[in-house]
Amino acid sequence: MPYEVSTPVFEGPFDLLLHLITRQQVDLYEVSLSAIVDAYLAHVETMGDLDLDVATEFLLIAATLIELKSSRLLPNVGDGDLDEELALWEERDLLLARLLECKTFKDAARALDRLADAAELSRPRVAGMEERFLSLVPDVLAGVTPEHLRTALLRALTPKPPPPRVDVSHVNLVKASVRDTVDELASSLPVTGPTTFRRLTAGIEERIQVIVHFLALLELYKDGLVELEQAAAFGEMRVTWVGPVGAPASSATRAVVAAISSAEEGEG
Amino acid sequence: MDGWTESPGAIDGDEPVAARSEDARAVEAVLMVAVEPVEPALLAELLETTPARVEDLCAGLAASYEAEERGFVLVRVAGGYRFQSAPDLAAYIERFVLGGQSARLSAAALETLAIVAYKQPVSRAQLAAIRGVNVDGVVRTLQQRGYVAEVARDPGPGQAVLYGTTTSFLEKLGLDSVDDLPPLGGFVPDAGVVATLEQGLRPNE
Amino acid sequence: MDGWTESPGAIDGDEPVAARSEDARAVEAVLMVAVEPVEPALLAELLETTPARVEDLCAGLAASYEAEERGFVLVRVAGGYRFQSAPDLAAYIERFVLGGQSARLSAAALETLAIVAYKQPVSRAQLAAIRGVNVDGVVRTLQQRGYVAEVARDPGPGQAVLYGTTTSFLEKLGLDSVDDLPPLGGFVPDAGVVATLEQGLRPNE
Repeated sequence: MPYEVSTPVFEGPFDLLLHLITRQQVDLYEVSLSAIVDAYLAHVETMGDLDLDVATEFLLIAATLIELKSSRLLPNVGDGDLDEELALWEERDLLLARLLECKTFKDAARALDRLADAAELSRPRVAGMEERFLSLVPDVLAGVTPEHLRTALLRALTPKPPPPRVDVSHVNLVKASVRDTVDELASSLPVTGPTTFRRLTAGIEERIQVIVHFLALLELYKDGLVELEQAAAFGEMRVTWVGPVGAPASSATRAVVAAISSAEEGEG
Repeated sequence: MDGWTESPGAIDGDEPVAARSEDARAVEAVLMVAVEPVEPALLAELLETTPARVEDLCAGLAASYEAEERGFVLVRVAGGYRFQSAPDLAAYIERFVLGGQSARLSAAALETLAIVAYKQPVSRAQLAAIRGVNVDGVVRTLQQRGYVAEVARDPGPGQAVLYGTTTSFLEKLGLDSVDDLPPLGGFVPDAGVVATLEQGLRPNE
Repeated sequence: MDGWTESPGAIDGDEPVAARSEDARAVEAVLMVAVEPVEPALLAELLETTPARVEDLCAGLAASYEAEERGFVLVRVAGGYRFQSAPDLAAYIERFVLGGQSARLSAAALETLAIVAYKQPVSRAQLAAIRGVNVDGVVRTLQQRGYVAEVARDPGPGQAVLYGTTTSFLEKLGLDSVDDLPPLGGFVPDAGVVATLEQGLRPNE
């Protein structure tokens, strides 16, 4: 399957993208894109209706790549419709955020590997009890019937309940997805009234989280739920809720439709 | 560090230092027969003392082994204390333990494991979305190796299986708890990388 | 006892840290991870030295632990050396065995034993994968009890030990053979568990 891009150096489309871009070894637009897009689309096809979430993500990426490619082929497309260009930038930022996340975990994986290597050097003692204490160890089969054993097996084969909540505050930031943030903003913005991007992201330290907020706003903008105004480049961005006050339309549904239609346009 | 190792004369002297209290000796004895890390709370119960004192005793013991350059160390792993061989003697242990090294994880498995570790509980769909590839095979491998397990079901309509890391994972990495993972923030690409990526994606140039 | 603690130079010649020679440290490391007593001949082979020197090293170590009033001792049993808990601390070990963790441990042990019984032969890695925790200690306990034994080696590259139940297991439950265990009926285990059982023996992809 063309989808399985795999060499000793990189694996999978994201890695390919990362590799190509960060090394600047290859002209992204001329060499790899069509293969990647084809692979994505083929993969989405094989997935069928298995997982809409994943399919949506892939479609968004594919659409972005096709847009990028077509804009490369038609250098002045930027002079065209402003909405289209905005949409292009939005998808581009989404792709950027995904690449950043992917790279973050690649580096984290390398750190975990180093930890495992270090831990491997030191082996635990598992010798256990000396014989003289063995008689004290409660007999695991005392009073146990074959039926108890069967019950124990079924218990062992049943997924365990969630572990006690661990403190993962240092990773929570990345946890927030664009969709979660969309929902969050959709419920808070109608109440807070007009605000600014700076105010919305005040107190957020992680860059990815700020990007997620930005993408969430673009998502809401696309759905016509907020107005965004920016007087000058790098100026304050004003955010005004213009949607209905109440439950917002499902942006996820619209995103799918938008991604599919732009993918078809790109192919045509 | 305790004073005792620095002045060896004290060992056979009149009053053994605090670390030679019966409590410290009991900790050593129990850890010697334990087959998995022993929680401080359990040691405290056995010794009829407080977990905080157990932590002090263990710290004192660990420091004394280190100061004496013993061939073993006392470490805190997966929520408890246990004896381990000293890392610098790994070559001897490898020769001694048949088929010592556990098989290495592939890059794909490691990356998936990293995402599970930092984002748990997490579904396969979320993993696939981040990695950009199907992760079913990799998740199965991680489950088989015992590093990842089903920890919950998504309460949402799909009831997706959610995965988390196991105590085997903590032991594999020599960590006391998930909180001891290196902060993910440290791996977020710096401005230079972001700029490069951004440039790579710029449509018209 | 030995010269070391009183005049550390004595054991290994002129070097004052002689007892901390790599050889002595290696002996400590190997004995710490060993499950059975280790014969001096094997230690000598690992250290590329003579059994006589190994005996000297072990005697020196044993004496040092005694002089330091450690909670563990180094003893010679069954033709080899091993660490044990100090005899005067047996009361703590007894409390440890009977105490708080025994209920938890026996639940874990029963589940593990059930998996071995129904799915034998099975490797420790498979058991760990299904239970989501390291099972080395539990398997060791079950082995010591005589309910579980090594029955084969995985023919694959890892040569993993495969475990099965013993005749004393069957006797205890009053069964003629494992075929007489109650059938699992319509229970369909989770797909991940099935995959673990079916493919767990294969090495990492």
